[in-house]
Amino acid sequence: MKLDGMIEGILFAMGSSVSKKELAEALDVQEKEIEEAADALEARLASEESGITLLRLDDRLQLGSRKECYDALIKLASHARKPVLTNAVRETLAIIAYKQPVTKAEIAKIRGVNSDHAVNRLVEYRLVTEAGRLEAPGRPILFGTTEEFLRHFALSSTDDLPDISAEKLAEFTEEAEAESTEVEV
Amino acid sequence: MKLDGMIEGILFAMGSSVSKKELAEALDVQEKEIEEAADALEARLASEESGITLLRLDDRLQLGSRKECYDALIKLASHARKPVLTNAVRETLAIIAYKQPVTKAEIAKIRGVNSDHAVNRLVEYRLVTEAGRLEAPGRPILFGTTEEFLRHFALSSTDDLPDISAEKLAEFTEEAEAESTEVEV
Amino acid sequence: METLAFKLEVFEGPLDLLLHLIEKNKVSIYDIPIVQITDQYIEYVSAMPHEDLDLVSDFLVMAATLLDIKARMLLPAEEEDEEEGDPRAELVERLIEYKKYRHLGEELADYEIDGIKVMVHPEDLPAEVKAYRPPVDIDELLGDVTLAKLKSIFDDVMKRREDKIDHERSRFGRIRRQTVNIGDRIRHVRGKLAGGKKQSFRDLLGTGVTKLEVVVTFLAVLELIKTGDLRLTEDSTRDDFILMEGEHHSSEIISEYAEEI
Repeated sequence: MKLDGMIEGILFAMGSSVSKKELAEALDVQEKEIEEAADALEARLASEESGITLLRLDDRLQLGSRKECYDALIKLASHARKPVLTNAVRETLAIIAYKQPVTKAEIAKIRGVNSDHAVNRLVEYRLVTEAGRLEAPGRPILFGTTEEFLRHFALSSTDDLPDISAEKLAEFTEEAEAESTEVEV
Repeated sequence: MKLDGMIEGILFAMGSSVSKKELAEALDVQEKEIEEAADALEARLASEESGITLLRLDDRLQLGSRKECYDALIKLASHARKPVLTNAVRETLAIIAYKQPVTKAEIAKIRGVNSDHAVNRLVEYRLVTEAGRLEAPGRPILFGTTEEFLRHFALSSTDDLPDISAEKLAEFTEEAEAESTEVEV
Repeated sequence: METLAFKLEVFEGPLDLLLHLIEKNKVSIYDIPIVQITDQYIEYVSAMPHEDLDLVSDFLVMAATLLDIKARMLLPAEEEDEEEGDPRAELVERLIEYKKYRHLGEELADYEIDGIKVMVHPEDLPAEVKAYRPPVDIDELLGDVTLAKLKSIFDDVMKRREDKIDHERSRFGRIRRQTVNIGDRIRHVRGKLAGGKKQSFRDLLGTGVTKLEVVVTFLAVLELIKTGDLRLTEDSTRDDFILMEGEHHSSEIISEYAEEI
């Protein structure tokens, strides 16, 4: 293999930039030869429309991908980063929808686990947004649902959310009490 | 830029292997076109003595440095060298490669020794992975080879594994018989 | 002693050793002189270092097989089990099968020489690609979450919470500040594991109502691990630990932890 090919392979595997001096030592040639081979490599990559290009950073060399590839890369990346609705996020959304405006602390208390991450996700997805501050020590942020949330569920207001009936709530309480007496120690 | 250049740039930036399907989606072309462009890229890299080569790993593509660069590379980088396998481990790997999917018990039966240690090593090296469960009592784990296995042994697919031809088998047994006639007692 | 010269070599297993003996004696794999090979095999195994019992046992199993074949071959051939054929047949088959894979392993070594010299490139995504977040399609994201579903999720969460509330205490009206006692938590954890039961670490922490309770339960687990009363294994499939009684579990509560914190 010729020197330009060797440089290409080395820069490829290293990933980072490598100084001409280091290349000369590794390949056991003069720095001047590295310089010439780098020119040849650069010209070759350009002429054959390679998707890789040679970057020169002072006396260091590095390979990089060409700008023309970015759009395709973004498509690949966005595929990999498609958001998913986990159970934690769903539950958090349900709590915010019914209990809004509500603080992160309250959500955590209801779910029994820290839910900051889930709340942040929902804000990022624009399903949830800040809705003022609670007048309490530390003035914690209150969260509520967004217009996008209403639009998705074709609701004109959060008042239109299906009711949690009083009976249903009472039922829960009874059940829970029955269970708690059963397990009495 | 032509399609082969785009593929080259994308594979460079991703570093990891990318399936032809993902490439086709990101570049908005048919998989068949990706296949043709991959052939063109492979031929171009070979003809101009590039230090980069196209790896085919089943239906995935990846760029790698050419093996001729290796000696110069290890002078530059304290590269974490890939493990060179011991005989016992390689023997176990051969059984998995040719008989996959296969259980630890089957491997032990062929080798005549407990092979858990060797299998665990291979899993640790990511050359082997779980490939489902055998529908039998205890539902033992089945093992198969990975993409890293293909890379480690410079193969494009397990179909490229060296053949155990009928001739070769006959050779084995003949060899043994020939030896025996020589020293007939 | 010349016959034991090979004992220092490392064999991959009993089949590897047998093949070695067959090759060394220049005999046919199809017509193994069973008496001679068995004697040499046993001589080797008895000279083996016995530290690795697992390995030695695999060699001993083969010794038993060889002795069995030897015994059967010494029997008069016209006995009733004639239809079984050569007692060596199964062993021969295993030897050939093993030899095949041993050979293939060696073949792979040649491929390995090339494969390990190929280096791949670390991920090198341009900054703008890395920073890119795809726009969220809310309709797609919410998918099957209908209003009814949202309501039932809320119901479930609230029910879970209801289940946790201690209705005995809540009847007293104002709930007094709870003191959490590590001795109690140790007893609680022990109770969960009594009789060899297993317990999910996550579920155990989930039983704590207040943050303090969770912390003290955690401390109780640490203490029990330290004293050997509790042992834990990883459950990687569920990103959890499984707790169970350790070898030294005792029923006494460590007195110094009986005090409140």
